[in-house]
Order: sequence, then C-alpha cells, then structure tokens
Amino acid sequence: MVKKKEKQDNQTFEKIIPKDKLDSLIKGLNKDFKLIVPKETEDDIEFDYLDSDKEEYQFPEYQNLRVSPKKFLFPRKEVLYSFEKEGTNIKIKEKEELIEDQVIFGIRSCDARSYKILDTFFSSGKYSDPYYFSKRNKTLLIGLACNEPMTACFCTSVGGAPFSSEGLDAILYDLGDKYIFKIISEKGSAFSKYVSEYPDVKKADLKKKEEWAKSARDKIKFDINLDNIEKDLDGLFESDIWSKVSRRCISCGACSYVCPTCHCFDVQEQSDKNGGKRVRIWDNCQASIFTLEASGHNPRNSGRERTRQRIYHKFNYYLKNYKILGCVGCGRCIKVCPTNRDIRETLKAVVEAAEKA
Amino acid sequence: MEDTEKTEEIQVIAPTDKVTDENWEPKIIAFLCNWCSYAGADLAGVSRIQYPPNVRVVRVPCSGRINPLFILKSLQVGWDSVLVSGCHPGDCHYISGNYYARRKFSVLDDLFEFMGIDKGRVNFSWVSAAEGAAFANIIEKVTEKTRKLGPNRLFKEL
Amino acid sequence: MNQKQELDNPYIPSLVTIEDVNSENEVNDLKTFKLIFNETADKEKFFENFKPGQFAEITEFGIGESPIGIASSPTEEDYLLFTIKKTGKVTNRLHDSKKGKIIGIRGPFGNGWPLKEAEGKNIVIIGGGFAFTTLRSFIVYLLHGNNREKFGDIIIVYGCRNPGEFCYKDDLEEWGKRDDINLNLTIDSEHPDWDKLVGFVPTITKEVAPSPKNAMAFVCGPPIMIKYTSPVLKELGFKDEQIFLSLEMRMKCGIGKCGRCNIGSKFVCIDGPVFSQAELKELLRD
Amino acid sequence: MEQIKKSLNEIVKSLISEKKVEYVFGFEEGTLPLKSVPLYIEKEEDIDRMIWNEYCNLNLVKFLLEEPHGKKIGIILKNCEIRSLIVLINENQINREDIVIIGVPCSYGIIDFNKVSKLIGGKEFTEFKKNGNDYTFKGVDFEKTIKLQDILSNSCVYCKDKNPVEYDYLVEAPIEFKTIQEEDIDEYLDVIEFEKKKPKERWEYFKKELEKCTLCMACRESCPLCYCKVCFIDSNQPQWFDKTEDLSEKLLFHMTRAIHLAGRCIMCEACTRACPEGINIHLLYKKLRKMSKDRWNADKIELGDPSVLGSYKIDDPQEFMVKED
Repeated sequence: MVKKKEKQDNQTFEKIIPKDKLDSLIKGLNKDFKLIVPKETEDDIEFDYLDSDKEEYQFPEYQNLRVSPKKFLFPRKEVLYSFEKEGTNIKIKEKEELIEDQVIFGIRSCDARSYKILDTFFSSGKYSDPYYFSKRNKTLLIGLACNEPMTACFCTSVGGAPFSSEGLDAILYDLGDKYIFKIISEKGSAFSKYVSEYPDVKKADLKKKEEWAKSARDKIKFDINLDNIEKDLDGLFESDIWSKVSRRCISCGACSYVCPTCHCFDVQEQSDKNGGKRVRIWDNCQASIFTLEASGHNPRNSGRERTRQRIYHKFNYYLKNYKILGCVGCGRCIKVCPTNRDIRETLKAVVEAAEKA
Repeated sequence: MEDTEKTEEIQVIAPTDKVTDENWEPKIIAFLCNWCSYAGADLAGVSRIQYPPNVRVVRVPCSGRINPLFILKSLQVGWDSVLVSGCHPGDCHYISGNYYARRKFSVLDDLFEFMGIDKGRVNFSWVSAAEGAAFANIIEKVTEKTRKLGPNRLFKEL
Repeated sequence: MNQKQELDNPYIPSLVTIEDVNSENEVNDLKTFKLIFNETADKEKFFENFKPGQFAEITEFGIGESPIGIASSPTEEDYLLFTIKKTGKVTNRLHDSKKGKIIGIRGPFGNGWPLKEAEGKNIVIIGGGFAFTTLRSFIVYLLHGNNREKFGDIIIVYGCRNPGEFCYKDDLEEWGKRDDINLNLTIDSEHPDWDKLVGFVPTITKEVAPSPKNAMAFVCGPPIMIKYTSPVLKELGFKDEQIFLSLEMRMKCGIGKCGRCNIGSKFVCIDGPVFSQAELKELLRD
Repeated sequence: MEQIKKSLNEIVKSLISEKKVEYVFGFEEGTLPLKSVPLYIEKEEDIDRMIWNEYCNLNLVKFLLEEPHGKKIGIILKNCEIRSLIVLINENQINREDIVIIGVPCSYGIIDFNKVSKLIGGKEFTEFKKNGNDYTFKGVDFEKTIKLQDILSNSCVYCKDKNPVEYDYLVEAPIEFKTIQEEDIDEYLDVIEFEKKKPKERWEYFKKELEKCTLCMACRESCPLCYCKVCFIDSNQPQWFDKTEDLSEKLLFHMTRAIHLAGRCIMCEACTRACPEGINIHLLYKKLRKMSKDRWNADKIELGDPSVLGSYKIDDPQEFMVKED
C-alpha cells in the first residue's frame, strides 16, 4: 500500500533544492509548524525547538546526533494527571495538552524507523497509549538521508538503510551541492506548497542519488545476517554467552537512556498537602530495582539476566509479539557505554553460538 | 497528609501550612539527641523559659544517628531551617557518637559552602540536659536567622 | 481532549471510597478493604469486563500505586474487596486508612481464571497463605446462584502457617457447612486451637488426592508452595494443560506499556496473571 | 610505553602459566577508537590482546567486588586504583590475600573521552594519531589537534601520586613527567580555583551541570567504592526519593553520594569518564578529599587506616557550631 503511494508522489513531488535555500525552506515551514531541528550548542548538536522569528538559524552539518529525538514524543518525564485534595475529596485533573502540528526536521533514517517501532508498541494490545499518540498524531517527519554513517552504525543489519525513507513523511537527499526533496507519505503532501517553486528533479540527479546511496551503504563496515535471530535466541536462553557478555556490564542504564527505541517507564507520584501529580519517567531494565518486588523478591536479580533481557526484548520478544525487530542500528548504545559493551559483538556471539548448537 | 494519619517512621514530612509571603513564619525542624538536647529542651519547658514556637522536634537516640540525608531531605520537602543538636563533646551517652556526628556535620557544612548553598539553614549545636536556657537561646538565634533568610526556596526553585 | 478519549485513558484512576476495613489475621498486617465506586458509570465500566482472578491498580493519592488481586467476585455486585498485606509504601499507607477515605482504582486488568474452559469440569483449588484472594473471588463466583450447576465437584485445599493466618473466616465457615464443596483447611504444624488438618499444602493435596479426570487445578500461593505442589499434581496424573497458576511480577502500568513484568515474550499484566503450566513451559523464564 | 607493555606481559605470563591466579584483569582494545574493554586474561593466548595505555578508562577494582572471596585474582592497576583497592580492603570488602596486584607507574594519566567529544563539537572521530603530547583526531569532515593536557581527566592533570604504594609485582618504568604542567602545582588547584568563585556562581555551575544528569547511575556503577547492596536512592522502605527526576532529587542524590564518598574517594575519576553527559561530578568528591586534608589531615589512604567518617579525634575542628550568646 505504501509503495503505491510512493509511486504516485514520485511523479509529482520530487524537487531540487539548492543548498543555500534550505534555511529559507526551514523558515517557511516554521511559519506553519512547530519545528524541531538540529541546533548547535556550546559543544554539541542537539535537536531542539526552533523559533525562526527570534533566532538566527543555520542548518548544521552532522552525521547523526548524540541524543535521538525520542524525547519529543516520549518525554523523559511526563505528567499523567494531577489531583487536588478538597477536604477528604479528591479531584482528578487530566493533563491538558495543546499540541500544535510539529515537524521533526533532519531526522536520520534510523531514528525515523524508531518511531515506527514505538508506534507499533504503543498501539499494541487492548490499550493504546494516549500520551504518546496525542503527540505522535500531530508530528510529521522530514528526514535527511545519511551520507556519512558513523563507526558504530549497523542499520543495514537490522533492516534499515542510510537512504531508507521508511516511516518518514518526506525526505531530503544530500547530493553534495543540492538536495532532492521527496514527499513520501500522504501526510507529507502537506509540504508540497513549500517546495513547489523549486525545479523538478532530473534523471541525472536520481542517478546521482543512487550513487550516494550506494557509497553510504558501503561505508557501513559491519554486516550480520539476523534473519534467524528469533529462532537462534530461542535456543540460547540458558547459554553461557550471557554470563560472558554481562561480565563486562556494570549495570548502569546509559544504553537505554540513549536508545531511540527503549520505551520502558516508571510511574511515580509527587505530592504536597494540597494535591499532587502522577508522572512517568524513563526507566531502564539494567537496574536491579527495575523488577524488584515489594516483598524483596527479584525475578531478574543478576546482571546476566538483565543483560539477556535487553537483548531478548529487542531481538526475540519483539519479533514474537509484533513481527518487527526492536533495534534500528543507530549504534548509540555502543558509543555511550562506559565499558564499550558492543551490541554488535553480542549479536555476533549469538549467531555464532546458534550455528554451533 | 491528614494529621490524624500515622506517618512512616523515618519519613520526613513536609511542613503542613500553605506558605504565602504574607503569612510566612519560619518553620524549623530540630533533630535532638535523646539524652542531652532533648532533655535540655524539656528543661526549658519545665522552667517556663520562653522561646519561639517555630520549632518542631524530632527525637533521635544520639546525634550520631543523624544521617546528613535527613537534613538534606528536610530542606527539600520545605522546612525553612534545620537544627541538629547533641551532647557536648565528651558527654555522649554512647561515649563517642557525637564525635562521629561532628565529622559528618563538617562534611555537610563544607559541601554546602562549596556548592554555594546558603549555610544559614543548617545549624549544629551542642546542648546539655542542664542547659534549658541555652537551648531557648539557640532556638531564638536560629529563628531570627531563618526569619532574615526568608522562606526556603532552595529546592523549590529548581 | 474530548469526552470519549477521557474515558479511554487507561492511566486515569476512578475514585472509590473505603467502606469498610477488616483485619484478617492476628499479626494485623493483612487487611481486607471494601471499596464502593463514587460514580456509577465508573462502576459499570469496571464490572463490564470483570472476571475472577484479575487484578486492579490501587492508588493512594500522593503516595503511589500498587497492583492488587481482586478478592471479591463479579457476582458481588455492589462492592470490591481487596486483601492487602502491609509491605511497601502504598500498602503501609492503606493500612493506616480509615473508613470514608477516597482512593483510586484502575482496572480490572489481566486475563483472570479461565472460567469458560472450566465449565463442566471438576474444580481443584489449591491456595496458601494470603495468596488466597483471587481464589476466594473464584470460589464465590462458583457458588453463586446458578453457577454451581455448571461445574462438577469442587475440592479446595487451603493452607496457612497457623490458625490465625486464615483469611475470610466467615466465608470459610459458610463453605464448610455446604455439602457441595470439599473444603480442606490445613496448618503447617500442630496448634492447640486447631482440630482440622495439619501438614504442608503439597502433603495434604497428596492425601486429598483429587482425581485428574475431567478436572482443572487452580494454584495460587507462595513460590515455595507452588514449587512443591506442581510435582504432587503431576504424580496424581494432572497434565500441564490442567494446571493453572497465578503469577506475580512487579508492575507499574497494568496495561503492558511500562515493560517490566514480562516473562519471556508475555507480559504478566496483560497476558497473565493466570498461565497454565503448559504455557509457562513454553516461555523463556528467568 | 613499550617497556611497560613488555614488563606487563612477562608478569602476566608467569602468573598465568604458573597458575598463581585464576585470571588477570586487564584491558583490551575496544570496538571504537579511544575505547577500551575490560579483559579477563585466563589463558596465555589472551595476553596478546592485552593493552595498557592512556585510554584504559575504567577502574577495574569495581569488577573485583563481584568475585567471590577466596578466589585468587590478578589485577593490573595504577596507583589511584590501588588506593581504591586499599579502601575496600580497609573496609573489609576484599581480602588482600585474594588479590595479586600488578602495579604500574602512571605517567600520562587517562584521557577523558567526554572532553575529546566536547572539544570536537560532539562530532565523531574515526581515527587518532599521537605525536608526543599532541593528539590529532580525524573525522569525516575535520581534523583537529589537541594537547594531551586538555583531554586528560581532571584528576590526572593535578595528580602527583603516580607510583604504586602497594603491589605484589611492580612494573618498572621511568615516569616521564610528574604532572603534565611544567611548574609544580597544587594537587587541589582546581578545587582552590573553584572556591574562589562567588557562591552564586558556584551554585549556578552545579545547577547547570546537574540539569544534564539522567540518573542513569553510570557514576555509581563505575565507582568501586559504591558497593552497598541497596543504594539509598533505590531503597523503598523508607523511600527517600520520589524518583521523578526533579533537579532537587538529582542534587540530593549527588550531594548524598558525595557525603558517602567523603574522604574515601581516591580520585580515579572513573565516574566522570563513565558519565554519558560528561558531568564533572568528580569536583565534589575532590573537594571533600581536600576537606579531609584541611580538617583532619587524612587525604592519603594507607593500608589499615580507619575511614575518615568512621573515626574521630577529640579536638576535631568545630567552628561551624552555633554557640549561645
């Protein structure tokens, strides 16, 4: 279904945008949408809200950002509701959110795919998550195809690609001296009016794009076949590779905090005499208190079990429950890990162990 | 939190009144050791020595029992000042509890100083069981100091 | 947000009032709370999907939330019962509560005991300690009105450490008088005030020896009891498919989103808490 | 460096081949440039993978805590890490007899990856070259040369305590320089400089730093001195924290952790290097160490010393006490 649409749009909306016009395109978009763009900070580049009327903005050069834009749809800390005490009575006030249409501009393919995974998860089962979708339904994604994958990237191994337009509403392909702007989804056709003035794409440009796509793909050095990963892991639950992997893990939660697909949360309460609020905050499965019960019993007591849980959740349970992989191969967990525990090495070990078994 | 309800043993409960700038009165939480300072406070009461009613007392077995976390938590939940008091050095009922306490207090004191947090809200003192007047005097002093500092917004502003 | 969405938000608790508090044991760390919905609409919504064996999230406003098994049956239409042990922050505060206090409730969550499958079968119920709560819900449901006819024999084995630990003493007394259920109460060791069975639950189960023929066993209790009861049931000829267990895990959201209560690929809060022994064998268990 | 490597190889080889230990803790090359991974050297062929350099950034002593008592383990350590081991031995967490310490004099100190990252604007480098004290980092669209002293861990910049104080085997190697700075500077210079700032500036600094904190606990988990089975922030009876990630909670966590480390922290700075946000939280611990020196003259921890907060002197300073008029 998606493919069909893509084809139609192909003919209508694939424009060439000169490099120096990108900032004015962003400015144009900012008139109608709340924009989330990569911004240069003191010593980093981070996604942030843009108010182009108030600030000078220039689109920075980046490979991928240290922190994924997950937090804009699934914030680190989110109020679920607040309540007031009136004598003995309680009055619950639901959080009222007025969300404008927003666009995440310049998101990389891997991060866009992570939203697809979050969409699947948060809509699964009997209840879909109202807080996530109140924002998600108002969010459009304009991607920027990835010309220079980083050293820890492995998106091609988990079904992605640097030039993938999966999950995006529109995408920009950087051809060095200009961009191709392509509308992908139906929702994305809302962008057509901002780019209509630009020339249509030519055959030669498309050919050039394919070249860039290939060269980007070739830059990803790591490659592993994960077609059988679900079956492989089924047989390795009690394998000793988990003790080997967890041996180097110090059980901090840095990996899950930077992961664009990690979605586990904790629910906590804040209160004073007159009322309070219930909030949910990001949680991480590597901490031992994650599963600790009030009785003192902890089903996942050791690092081995928790390390295993993280891998199984992404590469086995996800496939079992939703038929997709829970990892987009952005490589952030590898970079942030204080002990350089490399998920690629773990996957390699899993595949090798399964072959042996 | 209704007053009729029991509270958890070591939970530091936030002061109860809604604070506005007009009706603000310093609220001070005092951790007093059972053997000296608490007895001192008692003596002040028995001897009918007047001192400001702004202080709420938490009795602890020994000043060595006071975890710096109690003090920090009290400030976080909104007490305007914390007073910690134990036996004079050498007089500890448990021989050396207050010496250990003194080291912990100095750590906290230096940490506050270093982080640029106003030290005036945390007060340490030695009061013996015979010093009812001294206790009243210290409460007066701490209350005055807190009044000058104003409502504790230290952690609220964060 | 419109009205419909508001009703659909599974994170918002409904308000209930504590109607009655009953201490269940001598140590006084186990209390049964009787709750009445403040709004009829909330109640109707709750009872729409309510089955024995499910749980609900109880909110103590300003403190937090705890998942608790529902001890009352859907057939007891006016109220909900929860038997709660004093263990953590929320339950501590609940234990200090008096009549008339307003608390919050979300639910019912989970799959509950498999009622449909159990129809026409002999029912074996094995419980230990205060984990008897959802089993009480089940028994009350079985004994209600016409329901009793739909099921075969009912055999109950309920064990506690000592006589003072038994929950629902009034119910037990009433059930004991009936001749259409076989009630076996047992304590761990001899006690002067006790004239019924003595011995651990697995041992008594062996003695009572329920027949596996056309039967289903429902087990809920501390892990150690489950560990030793399963082999006994197997010895008696029960197949894994005939044994149902109610599990426990740390839960936060109750709706399969917060991600901590999984056993293998299944979430205890939405796919459980009741699993058959056969299902559990399939899962990758920690 | 070569000399150290050679000497290390010999020592480790003899330990392994003569079965004096079950294994030796060391480092191997990580999967990304300038990253290292802890290595369990169990067999002789593992020795080839062993590295020892300026980016072996973890404090391996942390991993010893996981090991059961009575297991003989070899471990390669710098002096700051040896001191952390001494603290653990003093606090009866580890038996001295269980551990075979291979001490290495530390000439360079350790590179803080976060500092590198900041200096190259959050970009990624794919390779680096070193030329004396100049490190050249190369990425897809940049090349930048940085002086070693700008990317060294703070504590290494000021460290003067480079020779192992306790060891079973010592790697003999000349120390190339005392501190990276040429002139003789105070060990606590950064703390002293910071103390000179106005209180408001100091408060703002910590507020800004802690805002970045995600409470991921990498600092706690990488610290060998944090070995409590249940940390106060994880305790639920009583529950000290609402765990709502308020700044006040982060502040409370870091302050209380600092108090727990007062006088114990040996300034290996593994915490700051492990922090994914690069928060300079170590400054607090260093301050408290300086305080231990100023107040109680107890900033060097030797085998058998009592802990600073677990001991006292009758005439400890008490100028902060409120006195009656």
